[in-house]
Amino acid sequence: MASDESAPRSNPVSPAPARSAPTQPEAPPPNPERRGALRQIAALAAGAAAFVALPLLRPRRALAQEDAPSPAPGGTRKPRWGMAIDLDRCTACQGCVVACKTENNVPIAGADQTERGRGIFWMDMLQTEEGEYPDLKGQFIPTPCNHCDNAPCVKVCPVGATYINEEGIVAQMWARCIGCRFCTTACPYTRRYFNWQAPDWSEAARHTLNPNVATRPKGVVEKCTFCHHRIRQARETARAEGRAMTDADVRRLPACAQACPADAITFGDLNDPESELSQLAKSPRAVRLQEELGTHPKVIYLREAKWQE
Amino acid sequence: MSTSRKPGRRVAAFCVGALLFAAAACAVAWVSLRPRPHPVVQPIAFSHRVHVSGEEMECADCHKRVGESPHATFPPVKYCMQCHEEPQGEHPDEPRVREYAQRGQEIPWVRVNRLPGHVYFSHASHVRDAKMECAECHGAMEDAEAPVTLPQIGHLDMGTCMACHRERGASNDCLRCHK
Amino acid sequence: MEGVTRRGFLKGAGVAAGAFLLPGCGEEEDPYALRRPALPDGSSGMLGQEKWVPSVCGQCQAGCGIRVRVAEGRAVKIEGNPACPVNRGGLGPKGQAGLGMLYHPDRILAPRRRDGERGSGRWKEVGWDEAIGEIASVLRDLRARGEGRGVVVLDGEPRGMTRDLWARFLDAYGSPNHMDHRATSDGGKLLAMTYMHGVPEIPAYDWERTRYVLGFGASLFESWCQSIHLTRASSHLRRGMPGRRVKFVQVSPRFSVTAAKADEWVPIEPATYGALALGIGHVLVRDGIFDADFVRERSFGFEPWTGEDGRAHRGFRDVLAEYMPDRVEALTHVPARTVERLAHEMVDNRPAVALADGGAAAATNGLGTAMSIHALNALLGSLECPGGLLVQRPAPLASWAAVEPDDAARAGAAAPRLDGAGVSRPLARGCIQEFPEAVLSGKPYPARALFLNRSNPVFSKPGGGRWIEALRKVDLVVSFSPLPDESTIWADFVLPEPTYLERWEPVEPVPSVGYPILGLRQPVVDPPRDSLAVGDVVIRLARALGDPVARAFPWDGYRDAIVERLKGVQEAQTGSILEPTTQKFIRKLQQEGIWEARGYPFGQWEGAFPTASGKFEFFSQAIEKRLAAAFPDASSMEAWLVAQGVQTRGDDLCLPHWEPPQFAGGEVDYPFLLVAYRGVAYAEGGIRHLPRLRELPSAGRDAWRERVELNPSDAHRLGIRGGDGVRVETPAGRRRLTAFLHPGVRPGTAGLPLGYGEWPPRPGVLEAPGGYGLLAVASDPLAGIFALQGTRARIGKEA
Amino acid sequence: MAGVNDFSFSIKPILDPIGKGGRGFYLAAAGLLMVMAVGVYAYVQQFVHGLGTTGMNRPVYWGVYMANFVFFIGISHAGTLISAILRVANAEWRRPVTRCAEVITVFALIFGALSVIIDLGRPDRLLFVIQHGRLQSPILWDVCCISTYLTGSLIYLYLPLIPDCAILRDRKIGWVWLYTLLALGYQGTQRQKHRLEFWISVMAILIIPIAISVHTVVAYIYATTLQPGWHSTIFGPYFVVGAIFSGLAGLMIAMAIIRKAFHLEGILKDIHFNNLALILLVMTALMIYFTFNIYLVEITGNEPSIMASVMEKVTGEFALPFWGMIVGGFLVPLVILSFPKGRTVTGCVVASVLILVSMWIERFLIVVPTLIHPRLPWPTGIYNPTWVEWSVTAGCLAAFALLYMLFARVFPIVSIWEVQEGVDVAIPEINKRFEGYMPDVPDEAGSAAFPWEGMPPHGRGEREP
Repeated sequence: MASDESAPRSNPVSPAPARSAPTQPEAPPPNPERRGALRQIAALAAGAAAFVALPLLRPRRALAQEDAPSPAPGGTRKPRWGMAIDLDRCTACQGCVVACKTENNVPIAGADQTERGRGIFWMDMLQTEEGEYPDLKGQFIPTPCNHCDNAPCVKVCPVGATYINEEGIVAQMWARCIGCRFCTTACPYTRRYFNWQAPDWSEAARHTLNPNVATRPKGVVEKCTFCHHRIRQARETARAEGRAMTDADVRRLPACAQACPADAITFGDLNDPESELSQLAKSPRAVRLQEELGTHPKVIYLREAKWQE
Repeated sequence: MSTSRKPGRRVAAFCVGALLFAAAACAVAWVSLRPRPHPVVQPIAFSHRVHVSGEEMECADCHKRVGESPHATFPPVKYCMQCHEEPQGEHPDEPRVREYAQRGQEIPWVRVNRLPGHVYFSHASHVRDAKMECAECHGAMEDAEAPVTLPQIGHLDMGTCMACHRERGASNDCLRCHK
Repeated sequence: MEGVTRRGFLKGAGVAAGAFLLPGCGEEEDPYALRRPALPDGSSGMLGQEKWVPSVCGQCQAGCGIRVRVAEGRAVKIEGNPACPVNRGGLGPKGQAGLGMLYHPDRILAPRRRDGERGSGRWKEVGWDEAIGEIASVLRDLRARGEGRGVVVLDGEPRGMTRDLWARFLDAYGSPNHMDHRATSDGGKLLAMTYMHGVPEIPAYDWERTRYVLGFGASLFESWCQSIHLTRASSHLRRGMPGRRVKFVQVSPRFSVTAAKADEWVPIEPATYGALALGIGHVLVRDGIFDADFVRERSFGFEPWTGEDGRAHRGFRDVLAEYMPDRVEALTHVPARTVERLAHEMVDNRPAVALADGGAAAATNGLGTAMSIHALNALLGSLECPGGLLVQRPAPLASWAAVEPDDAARAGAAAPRLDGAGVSRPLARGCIQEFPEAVLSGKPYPARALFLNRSNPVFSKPGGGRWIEALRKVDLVVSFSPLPDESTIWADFVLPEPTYLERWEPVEPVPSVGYPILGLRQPVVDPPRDSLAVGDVVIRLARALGDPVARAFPWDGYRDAIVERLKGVQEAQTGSILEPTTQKFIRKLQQEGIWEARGYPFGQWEGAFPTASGKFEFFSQAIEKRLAAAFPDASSMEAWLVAQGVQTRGDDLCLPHWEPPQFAGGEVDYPFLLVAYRGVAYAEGGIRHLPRLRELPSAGRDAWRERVELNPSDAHRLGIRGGDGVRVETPAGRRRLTAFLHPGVRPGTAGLPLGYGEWPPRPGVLEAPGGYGLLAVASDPLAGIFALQGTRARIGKEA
Repeated sequence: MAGVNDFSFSIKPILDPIGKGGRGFYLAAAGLLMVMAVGVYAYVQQFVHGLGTTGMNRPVYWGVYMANFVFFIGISHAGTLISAILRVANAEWRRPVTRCAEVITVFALIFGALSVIIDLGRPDRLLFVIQHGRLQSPILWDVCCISTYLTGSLIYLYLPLIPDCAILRDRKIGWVWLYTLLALGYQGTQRQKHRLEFWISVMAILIIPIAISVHTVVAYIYATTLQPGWHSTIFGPYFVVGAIFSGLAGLMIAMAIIRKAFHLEGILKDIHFNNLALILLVMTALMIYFTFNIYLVEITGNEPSIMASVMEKVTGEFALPFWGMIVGGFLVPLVILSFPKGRTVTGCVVASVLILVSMWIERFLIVVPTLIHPRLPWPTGIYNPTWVEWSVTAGCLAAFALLYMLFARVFPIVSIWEVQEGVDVAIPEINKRFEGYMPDVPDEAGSAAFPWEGMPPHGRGEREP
C-alpha cells in the first residue's frame, strides 16, 4: 500500500485496476436508486413512529371502564378510600406495624439488611426528637402510603406498574414492575419499598403466610394497598348477605386499623359525607403530610391536642 | 471481484439470513423450553359422567363451596360415603374409597387447575354474583369418563380474563384480580 | 424429567445466552407463586378453609383476648378479640408477633436430656415417661433424705393455674421455695398494696372516669403491666369525651415514648420519686386541699397516735411536714414551683390518680417510694371511687380440695426460704435476685433440684454470670420451655411445653378493669408432636412420686384440674355466660374466648381494706408486726439497719418515707447511672428471639444490635459517635454494646433497653447476655425489691 | 475527484494500526479484559442475588449506577454533537478530530444505556418498557431519545466511514470482507460522493437537537420528581452543558492517547488541542456559571429540605469530593486552559482528567446527597457502594476502553478522506469564503488581489477556529 501514496493527485478517479472492469455501467438510472433511498427513509421513519406511538395506541388501562354494579357505601357512587390517624390517640405502640407485616406477608429483613436500612414497613413509624435535655419534644407518626390523589410515583412509572385505581388506591402491580425504582425516588414520603433481594421465607416463617396476599420476589417495588384484599373480602361478605357495604364494615378494616388498641386509625370513604372519616377530615385538627407539595394525600392526620384544648 | 457489484444485496442477504437464523433459534427454544402441563395421576378413577349424567348430580353437590367461597373445593370423603357406604357398582376403585374413609384419610385428589400465585380468583363471585355456569370455563364435565388429569382451562391468560370482563362489563382494575 | 432437563439447560445456558432474552430464568416455575409449605395433611380438601379461634394472648401478663385466623391449617394472623374488655379488639405489637413464637425455627419438639457436660449444648431426646421417671426418682430420694426443702421452683407465672399446681405440688411435697419474679418487676407496688391496703395484688384503675394521671416512672404506653388496656383508656380519656381531656403527666429521668406522648413531662433525678410524692403530699396537707373526709374516716395513721401499749407514734402528717417543696427540689431537681402546681392540678382535676411502676419503685428505697406514691392516692381520696384506684375482683373459680400434707411436707414447708424472703429481707414476699448467692453459699441449706417454669433467669434476672454458676451448682435443673434459651443450656432436662397458642389455660388477666374477667386460652393449632403442658407434667410427676404427694393430684390430667375450677364460675351463674352445665359453659367460653361480670361495686367500704385496722393504713401495722417478728429487740434491729446502710428509723419504717437510694459501684469508678427499661417490644422472654419485634421501626437501623443510650453531650465528651461500639462495665459484668445517641437520656445516665441479646443462645458461654447481665444485684434492704435503677457503669469507646 | 487512493499527505500512520496490534495493545487488551471479567462476575452476582449486593437502600434508592448513567451519556456528547456542530459551522480544523469523537459517542451511549439496565431490579422484564411503555414517564422519554440518538450516531459514524472502508477494501488491509460489506460499493464517484456529503450534512443537522434532547431528558428524570435539589428548571441545560463539558474532556484524553499510541503527531496537531481547549475553556466557564447559579439560588432560598442536601455537600459528609470537584474540576482547569501555555497536549490532558473525574463526582453528588435527605424527617440515609458497584463500574469503563481500542484497530481512527478533502476542497473554499468576508475589491485592482493565492498548500496553517 505504500506505493499508492506517491500516486499523482491529478488522477482522482482511478479505481483499483482489478475491480475497475465491471464498474463501467456503474451508475444505474438515478431515479430508482433515489426512490429506493426514499423508501428506506420512509420505512425507517414509519418504524420509528410506530415505536414511539405504540405505547400511545395501546388501549388505555381500564380505569375509566364502568365497574360491575358494586355495592359501596353511599349507594352506587364509587368510594374513595382514605384513612385518618389520630395522633392524639396514638401511643406509638407500633401494633399497626406488626399487624401490617403479618397481614401482608411483608418479609422480615434480618440483622444485616436492617442495618443497611432495607427493612420493609408498609406501615412505618416516623419519629422525631427535637431539643436538648430537658427541653424535648418528640413526635411519633405512623405512616402508611398516603395514597395521594395526585401521586408523584404514579406519574413516573415507565410501565404502568403503579396506578390509581377506581377507588383511589395507589396500587402496585409487582408482576409488572421492572424495578427501576423511579417511583421510590419520586415519592416525597419515602413510602415505597424495594425488594433488594429475595425475601427470606424460611420453612417456619412460610407457615404464617396469608393466603390472600401474594409474596413478592426480589427486584420489585411493593407498598401499602390499604389492605385491598380485606376490602374485597368485606364487599363479598356484604354481597353474600345481600346488602351494601356500610361505613361500619370498613371503619376498622385494614389490618393496622383493626389492630390499633387506641382506635386511632379510621378507615373509610371520603366520598361519603356521612362516613366517620369524612367527619374527621373536617376536624380543625386535620392535617396532611406535606400538603404544600400538592400531592393530595388521602391519609389524614389529626394533630395532637394540648391539655384543655 | 463481482462481489462489489451488488453489495446491497449481500447486506440484505446477510441480514435476512441472520434474522431467519435467530427466528429459527427462538422457535426451537420456545418449543423445547415452553412449560407444558404434564398429566397427573388421580388416586381414584372417578367418572364425572357417571355422577353428573348418570346420577343427575349437580356440580355444587360435591364442590360445595363453589357459591360461597373463592375455592370450589374438593369433596371430603364423607360426601362420597353418603352413597358409597354400600357398594354401588363393580368398579375396582370403588372399595378403595371406603378404604380411605375407614382409615380416616381424605382421598388425595390432585389439583390440576391452578392460577399463578399473584392472581386472586373467586368462584363465588363468578358463580353466585355473575351467575356463570360451571361449564363456561370447565367444559362439558358431564361427558368426562376419566378423572381430570390436565388443566381444563389451558388458554387462560390475562387477556382471556380481561376480554371476558370487558364483554360483561366487569371491572378490569388490576387490583380486582391481582393480590 | 422434563422439568429437570429444562432447569439443567437453563442453568448451563441461561447466563451465557443473555439474561434478557429468557425472562424469568433462574427462577422457579411460577415466579408469582405464593410459596408456602404443603398443607399439614397434604390434602387439597382444605383449600380455602379457614376459621377464627378465640384465645388469650400470652406474650405478657396482661391477658388480652385474641382471635387467631387459621387458614388451611396454619395460624396466619392474630387479632384482638373485640369481646375482651381488656383490649376490645386492639392488640399491641407483642401480641401480633406471637406467630413468630408458634412457628419459631428453633422450637424444641421433644423432651431432651443432657448428653455431655452441663452447658455443652449436646442433647439426647428421651420419652416423657423416661424423663418424668428419672426426675421423680431424684425427688423421691431427696424427700427420703429429708432434703425436700432443697427443691426450688422458679415460676415465671405470677398467677394462673399452672402456678397454683406448682404451689400445690410444693405444699404436698414439702418445700417453701416457690419463687416468682415479682421482686424484679412490680414488687414495690405489690408490697405497698399489701401493707397499706391489705390486698396482696396490684391495683386496677377506673380509667373511664379518671381526670388526671400522674405517672411516676410509669412507662404507661410501653411496659406498664396493662399497656394495651391503658392505650385504649388514654385514647378514650383524651378524645372519647367531647370537651373534656384528661391530663397525663409523666415523671421520669428518661424521655421515653410515654414522656413524649404525655401532656407534660417532668424530668427527675433517678430513684427520687418518693421525695416528689411526699412533696406533693406536703402541699396537699399544708394547703388543706387533701380529702379530709376520706383520711378521717377511712384511714389509719395520718395523725400522730398512741398505741395500746401507751407508746406515742408518729403520723403521716409528721412525715409530710418535713418535705417542703424547696427540700424536694434539692432532692429531685424538680422545681419547687412544679411540685406546688402538680399538687394543685391534681386536686383541681379530681378524680386524679398517681401511678407507680416497676421503674419507680425499683430502687433500694423502693418500698418507701411505692408507699409514698400510694399514699398520694389516699390523700386525694382516689381509692375505691369512680375514676380512682380499684381492687380487681377475682373470678369465682372453684378451689381445689385442700392439700393434706404429711409430716415431712410440713417440715419442709416450714424451712426458711432460700431467697431470704421473710428472713434476711423481713418485709419481702420474694427476693429471687438473691437466690443465686444462697445457692452458691449453700446457706441456709443447699438447693438440690431446680424447676424453671417459663423462667429464664440467666437472661432476665440481674447478677450477671452468678446465675450460671448457681445453675451449674444445683444437682438437677429442669427447664420447661418451648424454645431453647440461656438457662435451658445449663439444664439437665428440657421439657418442651406447647406455646401459649397451643395449650389450654384459664387466664385471669393482670388487674385492669376491676370487675371479674376470665379468659380461656385454647389451642388454635395442634401442638407439636411431643410436647406436654407443664400442668400435665406436674400431675404426672406427682403421680410418679406416689402417695402422699400423688394424693393431692386426683386428676387424670391438667384439663380435669381446669374443668374442676371452671365449674365454680359456671355455678356462680353470673356474668356474660350463663349455662346450665359446666360442659356447656366451657363450650361457650371456647366460642367467646372470654367471660366477664361487668360492673364494679363502688362504695363497698365494708372489707375494702383487709388490714389490722380495717382502714387504709398510712401507718402499716403489718410492717410493724413483721419487723417485730424479725428482730427480737431494738438494738439488733439498729445493728442490722446500720449494716444495711438504712437511714430511716423508728416509726418512719412503717410510714411512707424517703430513704436515700444506694447504688452498686462508686461514682468515681462508675460515672454513669444505668437507667434500664423495657421498651414496648419486650415480650415474655425478651425481644431477641422474635424478629418482628426486633425490627420495629422505632429501633431504627441498629435494631438488631444491643444498645446503650447516651446523651449526645456525654457521648461527645467521650468521643463516641452514634453506632460506635462501646464497652460498658458495671460491678456485675461487662459487655460490648452499640452506642445510640438520644437527647432524651439525662446527662450522667445511660439508657439500657432490656430484652436484647444474641439469638440463638450459644452453649457454654459463661457471661450472662442481654442487659440484665450488666445489672448488679441490689435490693431494698427491708423489702427485697430489686433495684433496677441501682447500678452504676463505666462507659468507654471500644478500641 | 475525491481519491480513494491518492493522498497529499502520509496516511501510513493512520493505516498502520489497522488489523494488527503490538505488544502494548495486547497487554492493554488483556488488562482491560481482566477488569471486564471482574465486572461481569460482579454483575452475575447481582443478577442472581438481587440489588441487595449493592450498597443501595431506603431511602438511597439510586446510587453509583445512576451516576454512571448520567456520566456515560454525558461523555457521549463528546463526539457526535461536537463533530456535528463543527461540521455545521464549517470549522475546517475538525477534519482529523471527528472520527475519534463520533466513536466515543456510540460506545459511551451503549454503556450509558447499559448502566440503566444494570440498575434494574428486574432486567428480565426490560421489554416491558416497550410492551407496556407509558409515554408520560420520563424514563420512556429517555428510552426514545437514547435509542434515537444511538441510531443517529451510528449512522453518523457510519456514513463518513464508507469512503475509508473503500480505501481499506481497495488496499486489501485487514478484514477485507468486512470493509467490502461496509463500503457498499463506494467508488468515490462524483455522484456517490455528493450524495454521501448531502446525507452527512443532513445527519449533522439532525443530530444536534437529538443530542441536546438526550441530556435534557436525562435531567428530567431527576427534575420531574419532587426531590429537594432535583426539582429545578435549570437542570436540563445544566446537564447539557455538563455533558459537553465532560465529553470534550473525554475526547481530548482519547485524542492524546491515540496521538501518542499511533504516532499521529503530524495529523492530530497541537493546534487541534488548542482549539478544542478553547471550547473546553468556554464550557468550564459555563459550568462554573451554572453551578454558581444552582447553589446560590438553593442557598438563598434556604428551604430546609434542600438545605439538608446542600449542607451535606458544603460542610458535611461530601465536603471533600464537593470542594475537590469545584476546585480541581472547575477552577484549576479554568486556570490551565486560560493560558496558551496551558493549552498544550499535556496541559489539556491534565485538565481533562481533572474534569472527567470531577464530573463523575458531580453526577454522584447530584444523585446521592439528595436521596440521603428525603423530605420527611428521617434518620439520615447511608450509602456505601459495595465492591459489586465499583466492579461493574470499572468493568463498564474497561469495556468502553476496549471497544474503543478495537475500533481503532479495525477502522481508521482519523477520517482519511475527510482530511484529504480538506486539502482538495476546503482550501479553495476557504479562500473563497475569506474573499467573501473582505471588502469588495474594485475590478481594476487586478486579479492577484490576494497574496496567498499561489502559495503551496502545506505551507499554510488552518486559521479558522
